[in-house]
Amino acid sequence: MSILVDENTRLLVQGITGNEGTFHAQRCMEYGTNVVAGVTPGKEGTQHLGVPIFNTVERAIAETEANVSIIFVPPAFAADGILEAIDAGIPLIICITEGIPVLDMVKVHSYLRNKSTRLIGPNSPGVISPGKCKAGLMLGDIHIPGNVGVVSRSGTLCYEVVSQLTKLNIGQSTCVGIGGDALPGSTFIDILRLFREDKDTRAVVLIGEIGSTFEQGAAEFIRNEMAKPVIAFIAGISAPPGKRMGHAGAIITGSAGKASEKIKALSQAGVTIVPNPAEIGLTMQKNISES
Amino acid sequence: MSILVDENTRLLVQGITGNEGTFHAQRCMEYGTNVVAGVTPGKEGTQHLGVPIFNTVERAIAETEANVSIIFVPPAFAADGILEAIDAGIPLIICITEGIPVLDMVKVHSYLRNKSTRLIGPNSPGVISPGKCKAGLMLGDIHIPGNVGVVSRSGTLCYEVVSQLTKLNIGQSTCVGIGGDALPGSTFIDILRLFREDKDTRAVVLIGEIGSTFEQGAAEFIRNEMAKPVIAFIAGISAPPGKRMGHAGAIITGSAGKASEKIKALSQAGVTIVPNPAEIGLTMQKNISES
Amino acid sequence: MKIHEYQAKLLLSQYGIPVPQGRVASTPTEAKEITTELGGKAVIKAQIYAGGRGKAGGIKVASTPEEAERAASQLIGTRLVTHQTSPEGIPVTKVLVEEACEIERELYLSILIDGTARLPLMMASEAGGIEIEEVAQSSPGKISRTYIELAIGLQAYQGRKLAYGMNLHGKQVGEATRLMANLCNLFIAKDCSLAEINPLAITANGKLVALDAKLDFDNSALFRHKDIQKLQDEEQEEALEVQARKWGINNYVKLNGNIGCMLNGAGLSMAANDLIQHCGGRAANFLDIGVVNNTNRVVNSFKMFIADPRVKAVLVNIFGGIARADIIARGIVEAYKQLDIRFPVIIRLAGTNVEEGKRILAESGINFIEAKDFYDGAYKAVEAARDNK
Amino acid sequence: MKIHEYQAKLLLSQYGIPVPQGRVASTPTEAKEITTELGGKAVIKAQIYAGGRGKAGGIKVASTPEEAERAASQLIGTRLVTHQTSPEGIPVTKVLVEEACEIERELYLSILIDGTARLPLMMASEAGGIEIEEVAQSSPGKISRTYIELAIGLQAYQGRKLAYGMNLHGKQVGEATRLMANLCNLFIAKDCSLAEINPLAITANGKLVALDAKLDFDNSALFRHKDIQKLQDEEQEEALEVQARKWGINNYVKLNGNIGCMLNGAGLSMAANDLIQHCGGRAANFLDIGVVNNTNRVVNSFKMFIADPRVKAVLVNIFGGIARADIIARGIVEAYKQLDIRFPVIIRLAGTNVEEGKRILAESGINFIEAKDFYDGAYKAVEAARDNK
Repeated sequence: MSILVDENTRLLVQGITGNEGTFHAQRCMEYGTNVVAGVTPGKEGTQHLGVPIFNTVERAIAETEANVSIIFVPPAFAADGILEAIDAGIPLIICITEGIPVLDMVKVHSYLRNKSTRLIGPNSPGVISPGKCKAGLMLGDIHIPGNVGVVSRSGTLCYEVVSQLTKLNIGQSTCVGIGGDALPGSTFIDILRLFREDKDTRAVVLIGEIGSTFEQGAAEFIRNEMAKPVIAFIAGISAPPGKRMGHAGAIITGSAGKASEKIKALSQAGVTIVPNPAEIGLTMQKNISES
Repeated sequence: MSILVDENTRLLVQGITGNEGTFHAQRCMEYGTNVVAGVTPGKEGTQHLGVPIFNTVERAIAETEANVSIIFVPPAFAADGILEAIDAGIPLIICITEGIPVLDMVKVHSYLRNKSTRLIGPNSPGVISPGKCKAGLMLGDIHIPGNVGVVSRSGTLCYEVVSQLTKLNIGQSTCVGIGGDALPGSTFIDILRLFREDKDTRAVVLIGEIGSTFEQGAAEFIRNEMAKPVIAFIAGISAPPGKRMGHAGAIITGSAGKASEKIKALSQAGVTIVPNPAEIGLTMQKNISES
Repeated sequence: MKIHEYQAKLLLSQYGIPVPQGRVASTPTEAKEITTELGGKAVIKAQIYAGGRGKAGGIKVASTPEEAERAASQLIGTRLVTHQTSPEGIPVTKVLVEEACEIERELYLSILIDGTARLPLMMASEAGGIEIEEVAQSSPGKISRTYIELAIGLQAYQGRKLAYGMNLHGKQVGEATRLMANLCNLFIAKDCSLAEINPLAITANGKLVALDAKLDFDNSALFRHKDIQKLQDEEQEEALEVQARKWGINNYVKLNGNIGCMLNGAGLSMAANDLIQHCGGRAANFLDIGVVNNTNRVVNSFKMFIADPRVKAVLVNIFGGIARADIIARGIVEAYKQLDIRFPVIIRLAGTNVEEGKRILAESGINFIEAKDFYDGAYKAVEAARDNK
Repeated sequence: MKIHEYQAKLLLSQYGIPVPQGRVASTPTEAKEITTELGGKAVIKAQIYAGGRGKAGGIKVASTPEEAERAASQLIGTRLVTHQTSPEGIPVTKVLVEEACEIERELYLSILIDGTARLPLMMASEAGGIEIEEVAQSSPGKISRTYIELAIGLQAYQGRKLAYGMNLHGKQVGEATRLMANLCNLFIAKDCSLAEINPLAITANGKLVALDAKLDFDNSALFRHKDIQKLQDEEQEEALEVQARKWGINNYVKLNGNIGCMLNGAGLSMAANDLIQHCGGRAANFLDIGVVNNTNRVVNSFKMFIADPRVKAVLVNIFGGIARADIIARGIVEAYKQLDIRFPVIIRLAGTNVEEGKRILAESGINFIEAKDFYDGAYKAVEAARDNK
């Protein structure tokens, strides 16, 4: 097993004909992902990268039975793309687009509330279940199949952690980038819940950062509902208060957003904290060999 | 038993200090209804009809444990009043106000979708469980306790039917006016479902009218999920097509809105149709004595 | 509330929706002038509150300003009878003089409130220019639908879906999507109950234009739209219904019979009319007196009956709830005092304060027929009307 | 994005929210003239992108136009240091000259996006005039909150709830409710990330007025607000950060150390800074290079390091995903060609197209220090910076 994506994933790419969409859809296909369709309004009837293009998500699903959509639509139009995918009833949306206006995401969340669709991102690097399916930007060959789940707000830091794990021959069940935005579709809790239910996941690496209170939510969940071991790194311990560090999720808001507060909450929930980001792999190795 | 309101009802009156609110709150109290609070912004701290007045529904519930709110707020402000009551978490709202703008009600329904509150009305004559609680405009003394449930889109026609029943000594479990508006909070199905579960209700009178497809919905429900006998009268068989007859719910829209179509659907679902509105009581008497 | 086509088009235009060039004219001379401004050719469209004008001769094409003048003079001042009007038709006092567009295709677009979903519903079809009910029956697959969720508004993807449904391509898709968003804004900003563009035309140069338009408004929301209220043209309505409104009786509908009815509640009023028909008579009107706080509206109802020469008898059937039987009774007594009532009046009172009401009537000494119940009232009214012929 | 108080007040005023009379002045003479217009008395407020002006002497009261002129001349042209600024302070180039209101009470009102509820949150308090964080800590009961649901907007009942929470009475409740609705409209129409009125004053004659106001905007939404974009005052920002933006580097933050950093992704960048600190050094900046499609932004990043005299060594740590290691490598080579690079450069590349990237660097002949992994890069950078002092 694994979570979210696997060998049964039939991937739809919204914005497939754009530069990024093309580049990454191709990399996903090379990895073995079953890309079944693309959506670009006005290009229905054409083919791109060997897959059929449709005007609407509704049509793409009807024709190809796509069950996951990955979104590369530019920020000004991305919320519309997410809403279209929700409305078409797709079970999983992975939104890569960075820089979607916050109020657009408020709309998306208001609409998503009664729906069964799961949204990962926006500003997500994607999801990979090594050896089965890659639906994201990550380099496939730094991953190997295994039993450690990885969930991260940051994309590049997630790659760093995975490469540490892989070098130590610790494989991954699934690696999920929930995205660095202020209003992510899925939070740590949502993904931890899936890892808890996944037989192939024996331990989890959680990579948090300053800003928001998502890590505190995760701590609460881990304390009460998660028996599997979790190790965590929180980026931003050296960040000065009140400085914007790259994206909205990293504004320090109140003391709860500080790295130290997050570390405290996770640590109290029984999570192993890794102080040095270069030693996340080693810590997991130690953790696994002890258990 | 009975449905919606009974001896445990603690009634809050929104708009209690207005003319209609005052008049009908007093009649409800005279009937024995436990009116516990009123809401009129700006009058907190005062008393009216012997009950405490609050600025907000939230405060009124916190202080008096009101569990039903009846709304007499003028149409321009009524949707705000309903939303306030929903937000305050009250389980049942009965909205008497007539003439609320349709788009205001679209807002109310959008907000109500995820909430557990039940809304009766707007433009409802109210609800009465004879001998237990009256929360509405109906004349208490035309009702007697018993085992027939009455559900009606029209208020005055409901009174007429009840007075026919009472003259024949057929008592009522609960009489519910769902209101004549285009977008009612509860439809026939919602109330029929409650009557189905109510031990004290043995038979139901359904009073429909032209416009909308609520009667067809009721027919579907009765055929599939309702074992108790239902008799029905549909007002408007003599109405010329395309004429507005009093309120929005009575515009004939397409053939489904015609009285003949509604009668056909109900009749096919096993409902006894009363062609003459003066013989609804007699029909129920015959129905009861036969069963 | 209805408004004229030319008023609807002005509103559409204010909301960024393209309409043909043109203006309204009240005289043939004006029509001629406008046609000259438009370059000498025009379409002259009778402005009435009813559809079916084309087949009824209400739309004329003029290829010179003089033809336009003649066409306008043939329309203005007449009454137009269409399949949607009464046999007497509706007076034409204004014509819309518009450029004659070259049309490639005719589409359909509308918004109304869907009672089941409790949301505004936008419908579009490639089969425009005809009545949408016909399309719905003959080829329902040609109508695309999308709900407008208030939390997100009409999204671009919904517009695209409908645009593709209308078989649009290329730049027209974006153009249609913006037009739909604008119509949606208008619908919500002005509390419409119906916004319909039929046909939405594609012109020979590929542009979208609202060739005809219908806007109806939610009467309950008019209080917050003074600008829309002002557009009401009472000449287009039944004179008796206009008069009723002036006298504070908002729920009055003229029917074809001879029994004047004063009732309360839409349901009871309809049922009473049904019962009258059941007893072999016909109601002259539907009149829901609504909530009465004083006797005025009762007196005015009797003025309505006197104003309607068809009325041979009057049935008063009031089941008091919000309406109180005592106020109704007082109103009837007042009406007898003020007015010359020559028709038989059958009265059935029940409900709130009925005892007081009956006492007032009994003590007043007025000449009326008491009915003991709902059926008795209808029966006696039918009898009285028959006898009074 | 931040804007000045005077700009925020103009926007508030456009949205129907009362603000004190007054205007902005760029010279003492202007300040004098405005004070005369205002009747001879005024408050002179330094316009800077930071709070805490009052305690820092940035707000002065003038009881004659001459006093106003003097106050303005004491502020304009200086740098103001408050507890929210760097020790160097921020330049004052403009002052807001406003009528001096007589104040009865100071309230608080704001809207921001709540990340947990994923909705705009409106907060109000009777304890205005001080920082809301203090109120939140000392007396949380004094802050009333309400969420703004997009489907229904801010409803009147929510406004009343907050107004009662601010201990308002009578007509002030309706006034406050309208003001809140207006602030909500502004927040949504302009894609604010924060709209704060603190204090919201009740004047001696019982009126509500926005005495101070702060509006921040969602950078991601600026593309649809050209009017807001124009308001940006770059003089108020860190010169290096303004320069970075001009060179296409949007995620640059000046820090206090001496190691220039070129990284990708916010998380990895923060972690790299953490690791540098862990190794005993300090980063000179946070720099997330983002998605690079060509070498320009890499070259510009090196220009930034050269422009910052504190930089003693540079760490490049790129883990390619969207960013490609080959383009980064090409950019570095290009930078060496174009610029005079005198500091040691430590490079660690991984991820997408890393082999190609390493080959390009190796074949270029440039003088750099290769790091074999994340830790090695940070360690060597700290070492190099120490050695280069």
